[in-house]
Amino acid sequence: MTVGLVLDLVLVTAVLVSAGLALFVPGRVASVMMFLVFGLVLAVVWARLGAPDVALAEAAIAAGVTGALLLDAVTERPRRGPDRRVGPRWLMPLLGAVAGAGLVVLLGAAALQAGPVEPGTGLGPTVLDRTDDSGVSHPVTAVLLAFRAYDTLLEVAVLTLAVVVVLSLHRDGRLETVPAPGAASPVPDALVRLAVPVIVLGAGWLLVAGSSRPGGAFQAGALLAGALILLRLGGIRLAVPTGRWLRPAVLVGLAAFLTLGYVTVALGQGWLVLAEPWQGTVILLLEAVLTVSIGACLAVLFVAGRRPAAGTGRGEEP
Amino acid sequence: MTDGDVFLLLGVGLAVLGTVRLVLTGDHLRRVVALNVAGSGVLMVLVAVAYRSNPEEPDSVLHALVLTGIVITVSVTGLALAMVRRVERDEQDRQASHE
Amino acid sequence: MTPGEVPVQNDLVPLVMLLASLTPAVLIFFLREEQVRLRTVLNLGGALAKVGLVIWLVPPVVGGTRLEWRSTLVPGIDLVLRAEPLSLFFAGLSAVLWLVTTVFAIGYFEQAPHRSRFFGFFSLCVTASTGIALSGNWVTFLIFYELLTLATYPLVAHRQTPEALAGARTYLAYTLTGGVVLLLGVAWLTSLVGPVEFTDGGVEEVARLAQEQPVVATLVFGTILTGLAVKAALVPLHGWLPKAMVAPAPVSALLHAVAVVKAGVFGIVRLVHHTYGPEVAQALGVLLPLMLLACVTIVYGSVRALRQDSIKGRLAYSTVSQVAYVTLGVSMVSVLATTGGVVHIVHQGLMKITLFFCAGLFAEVLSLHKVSELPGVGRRMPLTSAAFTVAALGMIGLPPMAGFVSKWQLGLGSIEAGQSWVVVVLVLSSLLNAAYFLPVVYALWLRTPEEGVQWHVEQRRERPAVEAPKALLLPAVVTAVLALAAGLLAAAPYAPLDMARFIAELSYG
Amino acid sequence: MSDLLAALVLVPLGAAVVTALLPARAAGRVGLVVALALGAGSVLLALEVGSSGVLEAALGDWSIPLGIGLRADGLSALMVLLTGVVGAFVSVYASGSAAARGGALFWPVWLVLWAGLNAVYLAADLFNTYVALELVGLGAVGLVALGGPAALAAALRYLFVAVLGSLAYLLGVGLVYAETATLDIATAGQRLEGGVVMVTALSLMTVGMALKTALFPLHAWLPPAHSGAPAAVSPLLSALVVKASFYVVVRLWFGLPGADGAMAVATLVGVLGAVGVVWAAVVALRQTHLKRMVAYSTVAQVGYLFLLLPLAVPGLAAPAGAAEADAARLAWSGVAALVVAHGLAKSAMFMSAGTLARAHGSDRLDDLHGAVTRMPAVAMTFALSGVCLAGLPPTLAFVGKWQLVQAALAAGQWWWVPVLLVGGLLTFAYTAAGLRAMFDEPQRADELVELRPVARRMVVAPLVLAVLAVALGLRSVELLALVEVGSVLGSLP
Amino acid sequence: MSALWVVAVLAPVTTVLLLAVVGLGPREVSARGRTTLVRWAPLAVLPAGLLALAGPRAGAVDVPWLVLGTRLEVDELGRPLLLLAVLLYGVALVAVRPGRTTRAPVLSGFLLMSFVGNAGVFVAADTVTFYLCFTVMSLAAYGLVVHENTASARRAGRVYIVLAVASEMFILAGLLLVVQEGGLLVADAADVVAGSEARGVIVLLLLLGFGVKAGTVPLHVWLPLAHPAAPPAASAVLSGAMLKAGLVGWLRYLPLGEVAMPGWGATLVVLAVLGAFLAVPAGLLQADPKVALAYSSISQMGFLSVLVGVALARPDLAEACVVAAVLYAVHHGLAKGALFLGVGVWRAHGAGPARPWVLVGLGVAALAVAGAPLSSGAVAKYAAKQSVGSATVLGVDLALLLPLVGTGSTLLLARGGWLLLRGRRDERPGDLATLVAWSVLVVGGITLTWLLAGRWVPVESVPGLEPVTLWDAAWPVLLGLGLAGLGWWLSARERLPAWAAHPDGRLLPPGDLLVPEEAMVRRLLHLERRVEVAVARARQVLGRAGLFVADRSPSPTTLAATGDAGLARWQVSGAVLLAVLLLVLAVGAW
Repeated sequence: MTVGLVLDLVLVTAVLVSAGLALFVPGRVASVMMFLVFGLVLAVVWARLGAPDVALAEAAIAAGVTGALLLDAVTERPRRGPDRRVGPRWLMPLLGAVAGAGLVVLLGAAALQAGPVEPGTGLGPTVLDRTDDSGVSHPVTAVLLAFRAYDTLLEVAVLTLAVVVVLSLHRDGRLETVPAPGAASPVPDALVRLAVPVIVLGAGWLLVAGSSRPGGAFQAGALLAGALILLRLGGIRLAVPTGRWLRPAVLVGLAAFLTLGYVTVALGQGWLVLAEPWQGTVILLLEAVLTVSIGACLAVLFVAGRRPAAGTGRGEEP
Repeated sequence: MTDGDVFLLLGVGLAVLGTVRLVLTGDHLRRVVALNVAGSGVLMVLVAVAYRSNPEEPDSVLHALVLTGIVITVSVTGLALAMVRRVERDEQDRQASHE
Repeated sequence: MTPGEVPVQNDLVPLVMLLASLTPAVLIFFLREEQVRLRTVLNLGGALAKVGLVIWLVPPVVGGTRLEWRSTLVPGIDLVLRAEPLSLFFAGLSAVLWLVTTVFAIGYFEQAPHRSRFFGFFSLCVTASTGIALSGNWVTFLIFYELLTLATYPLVAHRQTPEALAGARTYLAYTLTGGVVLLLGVAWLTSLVGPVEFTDGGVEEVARLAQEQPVVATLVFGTILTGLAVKAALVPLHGWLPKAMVAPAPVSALLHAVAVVKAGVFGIVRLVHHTYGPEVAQALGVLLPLMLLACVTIVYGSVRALRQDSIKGRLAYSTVSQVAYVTLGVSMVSVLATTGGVVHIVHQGLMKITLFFCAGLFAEVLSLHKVSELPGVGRRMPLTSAAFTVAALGMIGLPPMAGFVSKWQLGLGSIEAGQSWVVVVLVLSSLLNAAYFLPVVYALWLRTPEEGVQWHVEQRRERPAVEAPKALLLPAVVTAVLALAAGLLAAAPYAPLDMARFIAELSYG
Repeated sequence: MSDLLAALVLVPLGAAVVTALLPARAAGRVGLVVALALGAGSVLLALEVGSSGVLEAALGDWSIPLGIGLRADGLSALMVLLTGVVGAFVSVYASGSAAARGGALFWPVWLVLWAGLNAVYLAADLFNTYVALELVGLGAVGLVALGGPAALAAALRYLFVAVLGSLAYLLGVGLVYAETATLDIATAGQRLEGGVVMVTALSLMTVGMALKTALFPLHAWLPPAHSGAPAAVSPLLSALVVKASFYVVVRLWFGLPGADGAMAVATLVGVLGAVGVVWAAVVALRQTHLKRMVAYSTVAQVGYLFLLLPLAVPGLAAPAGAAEADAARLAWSGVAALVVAHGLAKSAMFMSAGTLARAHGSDRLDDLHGAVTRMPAVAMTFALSGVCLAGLPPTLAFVGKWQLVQAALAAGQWWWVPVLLVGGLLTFAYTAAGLRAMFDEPQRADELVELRPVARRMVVAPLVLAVLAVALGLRSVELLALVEVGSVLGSLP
Repeated sequence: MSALWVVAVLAPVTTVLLLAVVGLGPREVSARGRTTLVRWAPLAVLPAGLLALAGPRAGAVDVPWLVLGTRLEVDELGRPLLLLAVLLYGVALVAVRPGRTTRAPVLSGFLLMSFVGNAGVFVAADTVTFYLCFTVMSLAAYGLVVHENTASARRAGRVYIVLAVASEMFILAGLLLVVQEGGLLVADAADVVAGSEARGVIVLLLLLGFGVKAGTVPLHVWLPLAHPAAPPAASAVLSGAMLKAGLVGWLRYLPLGEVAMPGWGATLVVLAVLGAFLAVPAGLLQADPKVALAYSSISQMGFLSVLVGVALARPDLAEACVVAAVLYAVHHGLAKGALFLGVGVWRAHGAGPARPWVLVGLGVAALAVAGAPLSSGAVAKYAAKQSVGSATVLGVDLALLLPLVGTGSTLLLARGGWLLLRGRRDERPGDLATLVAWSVLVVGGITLTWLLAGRWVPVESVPGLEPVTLWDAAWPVLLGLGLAGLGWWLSARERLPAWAAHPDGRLLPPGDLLVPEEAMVRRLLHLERRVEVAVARARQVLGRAGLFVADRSPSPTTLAATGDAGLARWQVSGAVLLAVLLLVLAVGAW
């Protein structure tokens, strides 16, 4: 029994326990807390599996932003309202157990039989071979912003769309009616002053580093969002745009990405075809814009979830 | 069974666990949590697949896909939470106005 | 004559015939209520154009030419409109009756609301029956058959009263179900032998199917027949017909005379004579049950008609009975019987439309809806009553009215086909017909109106110059004259009988 | 021409950004213009595919499987065309009333949704399909949410369903990647050889997509979502959005080999579809609100589509001349016709229901009395679309149903035939129930609800679509030929 | 000659149409025009008279496009009858006087229509035309029967039309069989029937069908009702011409002389004899002279039917029988027509200056019917007796039996005359035209029969003036008169029971057999209603049972709706999702 195996067993157990608790522990607050733990354990698992980019993203986005969103929600309503149970008390757990066991067996068996493909035939080696053509040196970034830039474009669109939809829940699609915490800030002022510059710096580093090593616009954007949220919670209203700059900030990333596509087509190169020698620079610039926009988007998601001032909710359309 | 297989199974387990909880609970907020757990499970399957193909140099394409998946998940979570909170608020307001 | 010998010409004329009623239908929907004149022009223009086309086509088609228009519907299956004797025969009926009914309807709805809707669907209904007439294969037939169902529904429901809506619902439930069964049968047949084009004397592939898989062929026949039997109102699938009586008079007239029920029996003709072929069907053993069914329907419809006090109800059951004559005729392997059946399509149409016009006149002019309200009307509305009498006598099958000619042919045919017992059915039916029509005639002319009846009181003051609005009266008189003429001139060339015989002879090769 | 493929996705996205930034009125104008342009672009694509065959493009010039491929074969082109046409008409309809749109953000969300739909149809990549599906799912949820507080719970449920379905799909993608190490559908198809993994992945993805398509009994989310959405949204959801996930099912089953080994799954799915046809129609009959009835109708209609699997899957491995192969081709073209027919007719039906609800202030059947005389064109639209949905001739759905019946008979699976036929009857039954309410005329005029004025385009747009749905029944050859371009089943004789 | 045909057909038809069309005009114009038309209507039958005179020389006419192809021809058999029809209808039309007769234009119209049919029956050379004409006649006769529109007329009409339509149908069925065997042309018909396999059926159908018109027992019931109800002019043609149409039907279509059908022949003869004799007591018990006359007609038609029956049974006698029948038909038609019209004439002129002549005329006609020597009846009966020859029925020699019919007739006519002379008379003086026309009929009737017997009809011998022959003719009449006198004497002495002494038609109502028949029909209808009620009740019970079952088991729609409501709950649909997923995966793995 090697150390690695022990570590793995510990990890697996931690994952299962934290996930199990997050899912089944009574009480919302505990559940959310356990989910935060789950996110952190998961980040370790990603790192263990040789996926540092994913680990970073998990830490920043899944544990960070998602955690913040969930915490904020659970703070507003720590207990859920009355719920009608379906059938006898034992029915749903039993059903879940039976179905879950069956599914695990069936899916697990199939998953174990799947692959692996012979080394060398998959996409991984090809990516490694072609990374240099992409203008960046980190393969994951090359995949995200060069080989599969279209996916990323759509992904940004998904994020933007989510924000737009959340905005549509508010009157006129604006957030000015959401009150910012004033003097009674839940976050100590000092923490804000200390943490924000660090976070922003970290974000900048992640962004730049992304071209050659793990990191990139998404991780950086998540960090930026964290900083903006902290600032707003610290009482700086303008940290997260809610008025005139709200939509431009949210949309700028997608707009930039699309513009890049339009320009490449207009230049006769085809959609999103980046030529030497500008491609590296262009990707970096695009990532910068994306970072800002993703930061804004995630921050807006956080703000938009909060209760607007009384009587200012999105009313009936005329 | 290799270590990759273990995590593969773990991913499957998480996905099933999250899904079961998602569909059987009556609490919106916990659904969101369950959704995230299920999503993480699916992503873990992808990462495990990447790892299994070559533990030394896992498939970076899958990592990129997982990154995308994470961003999508957070988008969905943000939207879902906003809606959940709104729905619960409306319910509360309705109850309040009833009383 | 085998299909190979017939020169088939690709031609737009069949399509034009269809468009002659479709175009007014579509245009009329867009007219405002008050655009009376334009609507009338469209209606009558379309109707006249179609009558003209039919007249123009008859000589060449009888001469052996076939005009055809095709368009691929789905790969392997065409939409086919073909002008051949039987199709022209039916199209001619529909064209002529459409014309007179349009005139009647214009008079009938002089001040009523929703005229654009009515005439739009009315024309659509005629488009469908023209389509049915011209269909060159089963799929095309099916399409127009269903279109007919749908176009008729708003007409039946036109009054929008609860009774009208209930009647329309029953109508729809029956006919749509029938349509679905027909679809099943046609699809089945198509999957067995490929697309079936109507051919005089039957289709070869179907004959082969009947030989190789008699059970399947019988089942397919039964399925298609069931689908058709609903519209043809064969017992026990006739239940919708009396309920559809809630429709306005012109609709009932068209429904019973040419559109719906006729579509059903026309389909039966197509099935027996132009799909299976009479000999094949006979060998398959499907004709005897069909004949029995027709006989049961003939007698049952008449018996039920006896008990109806509502004029339209009585006429409705009479239709059930009379339309089965056509089925009876085509279910016997005999040129004479087939002639009789086919010619009854036109004859019954002429007579029944007259009766419905008259019923409409009684209802419109004097608000009379029941047989028991009719005593003495003959003196107040002599022309209407005369038209009614002519048609009623025709229905009984008395010479020289058209109904006699049909019955005569059927009788001769049944003996020729070795089914002399059918004569008994014919005779029984005639007796029953007499039993429910003659009392009406008697009441019209010989009984005196009950004291204090509204119209009778009015009559004493000043009798109007004409007994009824001309637009209502004229069609009734015209169709009555036609019903008489169809009998009196039955042996004349191009008379319905002549055409029917021509068609029947083609079918028997 | 291959630039057109990505343009069909990226242009609406750009337009969405623009409309999100512009003030409402200007956004409306831009939205409408772009919608019409997209409609034209879809037609262009269909013509191009129809005339010169399958179109392919690799984005960013990265060769496949490294990069992401876009591919437009006949089926894709047909779906894009359907989306373009219906989308354009619904956009025209939406421009007629702010209430019909539900809110200022209608245009950006709808345009993103449109982009997502096109992205699904043009994707040649398994993961790209996933992202596109998420775009569609979120867009659809967003549109439902525009229906206001009452629709929010439905939207939320829809969201969970959509994401859950996508996750199942993604897990399936993971399995496929584990087997093939590629995301390109065609390449994966070449590398796969069937087997348990393959079937499991396929089953998983099918259930996920079936959930999003609202296959019985996974349909409970649909009626509240589709009926609660604003007037201009319901047609988009019912006519287009459910088709995207169904399209993915088709792509998988006919793009990945080994599907013929999953006949049992195909039959099971077919059975569910068949039960759904009857079940949902029966439930639709008992609805008291028009839009809910129409929503249930969608559930029923979706059932028909899934009959494709049992009918066509045996033909995948059959030799060219076999009856199964013929049946497969018939089923393929039949379902294609049904998809288009349902798209056109259902959007027309929902739009007309929306117009009626708008004018009468409610979509309760009892409030719609007299609609036949007061809003004849709208009632006519409703009737026509009902006729089409019921598959009565001469509508396009009839063509579809005819082909399916033929396919069932050719495949020796006659048991689907009664379902097809009875389903049509039931469809017409609830249409007639709706019509009956509109026909009902109270004795006194003052018993009728006072009508609110509606824009003319809210009457005309659905009518045109309904007429189109009917008219295409008489001339569907080109459509059916289009769907055979690039089909693995080959073309009909 | 075909021009004559056209005129002969069109003249009456056009007149009818004109009567109808003019009637639609304004009241003034209508009245004036119709009066004129009615005045001139008798002329419309004259062209047909010319045809009769021309006889076979008029040739055949073919109208292939009319109905199913029409062929008309005046043959030896039809010629005298056509003449009879022309005479009778002409006189009847003259007797229709605008202003005196109720609704004279209508009566004229129906008479003319009836004439077209009636004459058509005599000259039709193809079966379809024959049937067409027969029907036209039957229907038009209905108009005649119900013309007075009294309660009794309507009852008579009802009975008549039921029997008429029924007879039409029997005839239709019979003729269909005939035509199908190749008997489209009347000339071929008898041959065809003789050779037909279905001969028995055909003969039965035709006996029944034509028997109604010919007043054969038991199908005669309409006669005693119809004749008194109709106006005298109508009764005259009904009895005189129309009954003969039935006879002609037999003569044309029964295989007389072709094949022996002793069974059918005997049956007919028995029925005919029964009719001939039973009509006498039935008629004697009536209180209305026209009813008595009607029973006389039944009796006479029985006589005629005997001839047909004999012809049917004995081919060797057939030819003679047919000739005798035609002769007898003409004689009876004219004489009976004169009597019926005489009823009207008597009522109009019985009190006036023409009274003696009317009495004489009536007497002459009555004697003719009875067959008194030198009368037309004597000729006819003589011919009949000759032709029957040695035929027997049930062992009784027909030649002995037939003269007794004369006795019966005498009794009936005596009774009728008695009733007539004592009956009511019109207040207004009658008009001359009717009287003249009637006179023509009386005179013509006698002369014409003699004439015909000599020239048109090849009777082997006409009765001579030998005493034997005269006695043969006279004794039945004398016997009848004697019996009548006895009866009168007895009733005058009150030696008879009241019902026989002063019959009022209640003991045996007109229509005799009809009464029980009607009762039977009523009972049948009642039975049917009871069945209907029972069916309705059964249906109700079944329906309740069905409801019961429906109540106990939820309908499928309810089931689906409840199920769907359950699915609407998140957790339920979630559980279903899991189940489906598990199922699909399991099925896939398996």
